[in-house]
Amino acid sequence: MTLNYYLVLAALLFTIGAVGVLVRRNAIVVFMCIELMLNAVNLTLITFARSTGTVDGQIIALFVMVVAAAEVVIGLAIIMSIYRTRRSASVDDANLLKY
Amino acid sequence: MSDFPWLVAMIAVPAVGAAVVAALLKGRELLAKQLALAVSLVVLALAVLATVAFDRGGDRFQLTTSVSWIPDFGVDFALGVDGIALVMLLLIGVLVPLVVGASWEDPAPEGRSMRVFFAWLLLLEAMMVGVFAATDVFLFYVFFEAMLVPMYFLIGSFGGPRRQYAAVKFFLYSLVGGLVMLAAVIGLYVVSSSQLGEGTFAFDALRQLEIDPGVQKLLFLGFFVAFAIKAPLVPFHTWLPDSGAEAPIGGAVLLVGVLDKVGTFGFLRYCLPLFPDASRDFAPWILGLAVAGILYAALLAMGQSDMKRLVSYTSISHFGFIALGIFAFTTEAGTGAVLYMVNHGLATGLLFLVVGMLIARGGSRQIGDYGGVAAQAPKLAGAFLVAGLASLALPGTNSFVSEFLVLIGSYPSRPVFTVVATLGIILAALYILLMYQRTMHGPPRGVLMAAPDEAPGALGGGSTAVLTAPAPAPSRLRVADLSGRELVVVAPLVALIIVLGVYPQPLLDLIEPAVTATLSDLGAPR
Amino acid sequence: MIDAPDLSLAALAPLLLVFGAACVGVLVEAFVPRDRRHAVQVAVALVGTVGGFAGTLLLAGTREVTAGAALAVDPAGLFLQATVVGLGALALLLFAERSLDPARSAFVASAAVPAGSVRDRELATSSRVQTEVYPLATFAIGGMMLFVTANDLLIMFVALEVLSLPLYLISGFARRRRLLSQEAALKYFLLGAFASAFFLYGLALVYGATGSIRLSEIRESASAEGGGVLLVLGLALLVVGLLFKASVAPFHAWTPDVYQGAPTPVTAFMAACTKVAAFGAILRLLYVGFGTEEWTWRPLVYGVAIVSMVVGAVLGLTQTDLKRMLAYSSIAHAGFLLTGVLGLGADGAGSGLAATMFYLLTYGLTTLGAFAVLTLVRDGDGEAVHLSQWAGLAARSPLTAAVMGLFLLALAGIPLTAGFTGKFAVFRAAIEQGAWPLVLVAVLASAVAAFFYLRVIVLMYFSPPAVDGPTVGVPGVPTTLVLAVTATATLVLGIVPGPVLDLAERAAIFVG
Amino acid sequence: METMSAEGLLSWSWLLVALPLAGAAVLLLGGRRTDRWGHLLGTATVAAAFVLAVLCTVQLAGLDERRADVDLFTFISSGDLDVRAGLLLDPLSLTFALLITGVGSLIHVYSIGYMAHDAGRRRFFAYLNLFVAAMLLLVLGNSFVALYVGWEGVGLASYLLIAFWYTRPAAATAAKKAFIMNRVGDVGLALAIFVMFAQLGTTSYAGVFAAVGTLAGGTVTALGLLLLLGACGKSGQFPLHAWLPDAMEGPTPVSALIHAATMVTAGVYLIARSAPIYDETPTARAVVLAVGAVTLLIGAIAGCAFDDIKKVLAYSTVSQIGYMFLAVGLGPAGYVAGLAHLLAHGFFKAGLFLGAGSVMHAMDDSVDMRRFGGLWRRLPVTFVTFGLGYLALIGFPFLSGYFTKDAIIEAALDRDDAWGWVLGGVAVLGAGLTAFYMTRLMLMTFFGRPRWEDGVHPHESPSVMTVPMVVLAVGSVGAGFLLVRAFPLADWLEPVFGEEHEAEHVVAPLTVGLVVTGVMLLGVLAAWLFVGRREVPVLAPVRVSPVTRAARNALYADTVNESLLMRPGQWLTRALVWLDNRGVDGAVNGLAATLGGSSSRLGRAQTGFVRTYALGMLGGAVLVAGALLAVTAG
Repeated sequence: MTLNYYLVLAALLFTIGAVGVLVRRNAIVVFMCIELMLNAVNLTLITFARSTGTVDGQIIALFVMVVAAAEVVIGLAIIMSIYRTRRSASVDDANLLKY
Repeated sequence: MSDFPWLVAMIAVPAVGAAVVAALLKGRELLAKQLALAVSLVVLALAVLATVAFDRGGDRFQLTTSVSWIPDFGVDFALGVDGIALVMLLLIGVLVPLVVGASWEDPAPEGRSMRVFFAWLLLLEAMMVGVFAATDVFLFYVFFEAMLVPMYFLIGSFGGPRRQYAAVKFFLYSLVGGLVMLAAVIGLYVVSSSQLGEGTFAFDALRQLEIDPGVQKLLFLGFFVAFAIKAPLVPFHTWLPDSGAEAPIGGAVLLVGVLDKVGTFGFLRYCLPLFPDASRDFAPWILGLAVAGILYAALLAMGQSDMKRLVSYTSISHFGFIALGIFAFTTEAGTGAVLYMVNHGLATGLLFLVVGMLIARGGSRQIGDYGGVAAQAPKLAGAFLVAGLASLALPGTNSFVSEFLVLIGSYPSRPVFTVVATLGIILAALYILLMYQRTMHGPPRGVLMAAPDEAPGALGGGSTAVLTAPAPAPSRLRVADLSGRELVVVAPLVALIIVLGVYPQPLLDLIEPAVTATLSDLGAPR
Repeated sequence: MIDAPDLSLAALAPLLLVFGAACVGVLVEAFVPRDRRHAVQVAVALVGTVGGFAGTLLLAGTREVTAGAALAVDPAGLFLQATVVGLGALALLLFAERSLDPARSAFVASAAVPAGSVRDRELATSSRVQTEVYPLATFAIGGMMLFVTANDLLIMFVALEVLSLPLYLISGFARRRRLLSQEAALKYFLLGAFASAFFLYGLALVYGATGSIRLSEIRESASAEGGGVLLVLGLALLVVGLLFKASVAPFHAWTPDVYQGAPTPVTAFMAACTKVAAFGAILRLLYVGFGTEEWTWRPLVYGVAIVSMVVGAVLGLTQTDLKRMLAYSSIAHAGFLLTGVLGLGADGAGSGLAATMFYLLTYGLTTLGAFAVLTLVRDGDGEAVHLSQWAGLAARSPLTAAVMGLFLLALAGIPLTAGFTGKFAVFRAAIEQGAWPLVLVAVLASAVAAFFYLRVIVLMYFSPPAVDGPTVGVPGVPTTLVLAVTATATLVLGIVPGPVLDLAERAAIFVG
Repeated sequence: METMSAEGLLSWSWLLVALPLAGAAVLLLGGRRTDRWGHLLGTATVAAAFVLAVLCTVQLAGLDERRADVDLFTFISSGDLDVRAGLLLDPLSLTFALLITGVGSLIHVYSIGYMAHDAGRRRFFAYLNLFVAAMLLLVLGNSFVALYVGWEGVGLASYLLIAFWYTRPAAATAAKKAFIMNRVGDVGLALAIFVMFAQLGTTSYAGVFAAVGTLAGGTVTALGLLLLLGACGKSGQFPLHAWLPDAMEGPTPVSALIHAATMVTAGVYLIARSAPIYDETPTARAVVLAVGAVTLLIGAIAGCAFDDIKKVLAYSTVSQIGYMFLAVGLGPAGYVAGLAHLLAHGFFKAGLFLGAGSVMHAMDDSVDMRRFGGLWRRLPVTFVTFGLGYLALIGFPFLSGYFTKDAIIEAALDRDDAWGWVLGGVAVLGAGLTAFYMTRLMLMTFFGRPRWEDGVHPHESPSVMTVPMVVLAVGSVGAGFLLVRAFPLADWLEPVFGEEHEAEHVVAPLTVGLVVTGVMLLGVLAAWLFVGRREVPVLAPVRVSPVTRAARNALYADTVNESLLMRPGQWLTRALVWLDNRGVDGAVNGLAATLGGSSSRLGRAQTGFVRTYALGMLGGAVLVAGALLAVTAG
């Protein structure tokens, strides 16, 4: 069943994204990794839509894109404000709050 | 007469009184005291009248009130007393006014006000009445836990140097026990709902349940832990010496005199009738704890240098006797145990009060700081002696009757435990007389010696506040003997101790039917 | 030719009201002059939320699935909506408090201005207040209301984002200690997005396994061909996404940091409303979507409940910052709530749903009140949240201490407070399903937790007042109102919980 | 034995207890305002009680049953236990009542003078009254519980009176010691009562004695031994005798009344009263005999070595009570002899103590006989009365001690077995020792060259003190003859102990009399040789034979108590305190500490790094998924 390749690919992408979140310091990149995870999900959805023969999956994918876009707006805003204060977008610099 | 809601009144009056006293303006200390005294006396009157209204031959529970409270949980606001609860209510009624009187001249710790003290005291009284009068297990639990709050504040706000530690320790110990009991209470409820269709907390209904032995054991342990911590039995006892030592005298009296009795009361009211099989299975172990506790705590009492700690340990020893009487499963022992609860409240109450008066004069809790007090304060010494003798259960004092009943009642069914327990009466004589000799006898010593410039009678004053010891210094000081107020506080207890020592029968007649009923719930082995 | 799905506007009224108010708020930002904006915004937001609250009450009892079966307006949903929007309204009042902070607002005048810059310093002293928080918060409330009624996973996801995104933003709006605030926002955002990715992946897998995202259909196909690996994985990831929002350990890491960094009113809002919304969604997902898979998720919930209670209680012990302490307490309470969630019996019997909903209500009220008290006690820069600063507060301001004491006792679950009734309800629900070991852990955990609540009381009452201690501000009308409501409710729900319990009992119905 | 309730005067006999009790109450509660007449009231109540006792005796003698029960009220009634407060009037109890009130009145009178200059005189009389009341309750009570109440009551009174001069640490300690050792005995008594209730369901004399025959042998023996334990504690018998000599710290009238005449004989009363029990158990009886014999010797030996006049008399008391135990241990043959000796002893020992008190009075409260000497010229009355008491005690022919002691020795020999000879021998030896130490005392006190400390000017005591001494002296001369020959006590006590069987004597009474007298004279002679001939050193010689040293240490009774009980007890207490603080409480605090520690350790996980948190979430997610899969698979 060839569709499984897509699923596996999506799973790989998702994993790559997740790992990226863990290993990258730059907030922007971390955020991009999250986007990657979302898109991996989109791929999965499309694949399933195809396999189940329903359109729901594709519609969901559209929704996800919109939401992702909204997320980008918020995220960039937050990251920007922090960057302008600290002159650094490294997530590791932001650890005043702990324990 | 008997359809008047005595118990509701006995809860409402002090509760309202507490609110009023708390609401008083700053600086109205005197009014606060007078109000507190008045309210507590009203409660005493109510208790006495309730006793009159109580029909000895009548049903198990009388003066009952029942209002649906939380229908979704099947909880009723159900009050009612049997002889056992009634005598405890009488004890509360007697002790609280005396405590108010004893704390009359206490100086408030800086930043606090005695107004608050009396407010908490009255609230505590309301809770204590409730816990003994509740015939609905949920309601009982609510009072059982809520009771902690006022006592917590009494210890924490008005206690001795280590009051914070003591207060938190007291609260957490009781809370742990209480929460475990909560689990058991819910379990009981679930069992009842599975057996009776819909769950209930009504004691009379729960008594009818036929609980599978395995479940019984679990539920029993749930209740037992709470009560064993409250009572307290060794090894759940270490909170009491701290609380007893740090609490203000008034608080200590009620803590040891009444609050802890909830534990033994709980054994008798809940553990035995609700879980008869488990009670029988665990009885030997509990008796072991009780008897070990009698000797262990007595020996520890001898090792104390702090009078209030010493008295606390003696109480632990006495609670061992009570537990022995309860789990001996005989009418005599059970009756004796209940009477013991009352007597211990009076005797140890007096002991705490007198010790407090002594501390107020000497400003130290250390036995070693005193000596030869009797020469200067004979009345104080006399009261001290009476309290001590009652505490070592000398015939002619009330404690003898109860201790004798407990032992003679336990012997037929549990000879070995009883024989060991009886050795406790030697140790009792030891720890009491040691303390009495060191403080009252011998040449004047310790804080009785003070710098010449201090005016004679500088150790006078009737407050029972807990201070830290001043440094001993050369010449003699005069210790003021009991003031008129203090005599008024002490006299009733002394009188009761003697009277109940000679003619205890009226109380026994009140108690015995309830005990018999309880033991019949225990029934024959199923 | 596609025919429009049926929309029962009546059933949607509360949602529409709240979202409408949010949109109006946006317009207000654009058109109303700055000096009058604050008043108008507050008015609009309150009208929307209070209206929404009234709406949910009017709708009480309706059970319909509307908007193309995307929304389930059922008693449980309405109860949760009412809780969310009611608590939300109270939180908004906290936002609107102007008399406590010398700068007349807890929110930064302009979030875009870099912290510590010249402009920032002059803004800090200016009387300019920013008003975007109100529409943002209103959107979040709307999202939460949508969340608890979502009858299909897509709506649930959208709602999740709608409620989260505004929260990410307003967490960064603190006027004081801006660095902390921004850090909180960043962490919350990144982790939140991370979590929603999991949720989404779970959605996809479930969709793949069942060919549908509608809870009812998922339930049918799940019971039909049992739980395939895909379905189970999907369920797991969905749950993870939700547990994150509910700040259940081990997905709790963000909670203390964000609670501490965010402006206190926002923290209060999150602590109360987000918790309700998240658990509403969890309940709906597990009871409706996987009610038949109950054997699958029960052990999971069992486990995370224990972890959450223990982590919350133990970690709370050594906190010195009150907001952080309350954060850990919220983690512990999430655990207690999960014991309630376990109260689902076979064929939907059991009092778990009612108990959990009641607990949510009591917890929301209490914690909201507690945070409200935090806003009163202030020192040079903002709230005095360090434990040591609270020493001897009772002497300085008896009433404040008394109210705080009440909330703490309620959180500790002492009888005659709402907290106890709630605990009793959830424990009972759990024991009915034979989960008494879990309850045993729960009671021990709550005993441990009681210690750090008590410690605050000890400090307030039994310790000598701290020199140069904090000042206790005189609250304005809004905060006073909040405190009055929450305190009263905490007592009433403790002493005569009957009616409300009854309500929750009758509202414990999911449709769809 | 069925009981017939008392009527007439007897029904008022409860006043016997009530009067002194009321006196005590008035004096204790009245406070200073009763100081002026307090001692008079105290004396009056006891005197009244004595009169009443006499009248009661007369009336009782009139009854053919010679036994009456006075039922008062229900004391403790619960379940099967029903203890009624009541009095039992029979020859035995009334005999004691007469002794207590009679000697008691005399000593009260004496005390008026003796305590004249003591600030606490009122308190003293209050305590004395309290004692008399308790003692009367002890002997008159009609059940073992009533006896127990009185039993501990006298214990309390004795505690208060020994510690009367409580500012002296020695007095306070002695009082505590007395009370504690008594309590040890009380445990035995209490246990005995428990056994009675468990086995017979009653604690009244009537009930117990009626049913005791039905008990198993072992049980009865246990009963007997437990009662004996109680008796030993109260009567200062081996091994619980160490407290009695220390009790001499109390004022001398106390020593006379409580620690010589009455309280310490309560043990004898108990055993005599419990005759029906001991009749069933030869074993227990043998133990009683052994205790009596051992104590008799211990007391006599220790008595030889002390220089403290009161201590010597105290050990003499111990020894004499040993005689009484020996007697009652012999059973029916010995009861009457024992009681006769008890009564006679009551007279002469009280007299001796009062005499000693008078001497101390003259010597500024010194008790060191090495500082006395040659007092007979200065204190004629005291000398004469004391001398008569002395003769009576050592059993000088035809004085009371002679009759009563011989009776005991005869009874012992009449057993006509090895035991009999051993016991008889011990008793005779004891007689010799008694003669020795008492003569030594006489010589050191009244004869020889004065060895007074400077500034001491001996003077005879006031008549209020001497009169009672005279009366008692008369008693000690005549009592023996009266009790044994003139109005045989045996007949009077017959309702209690049954017919006195006229045992055929193994050894002719005359022979016994001669032997005993001979041994007695030997003792006197020895004393004169050792003490009388040469000068008594003012300081006790240090280099002495081990025997003397042992005797001076009262055969190391205290040493044994200390090293076997006190020290280990203190050590145990310290250990337990440590255990409680470190162990039990430590465990709790340790748990708290552990939680706190793990809290801050776990807290480290909250690093503040987003990426760590994300890792945590991912891990959690993996766990959750894995768990779910596992559950589904399994």
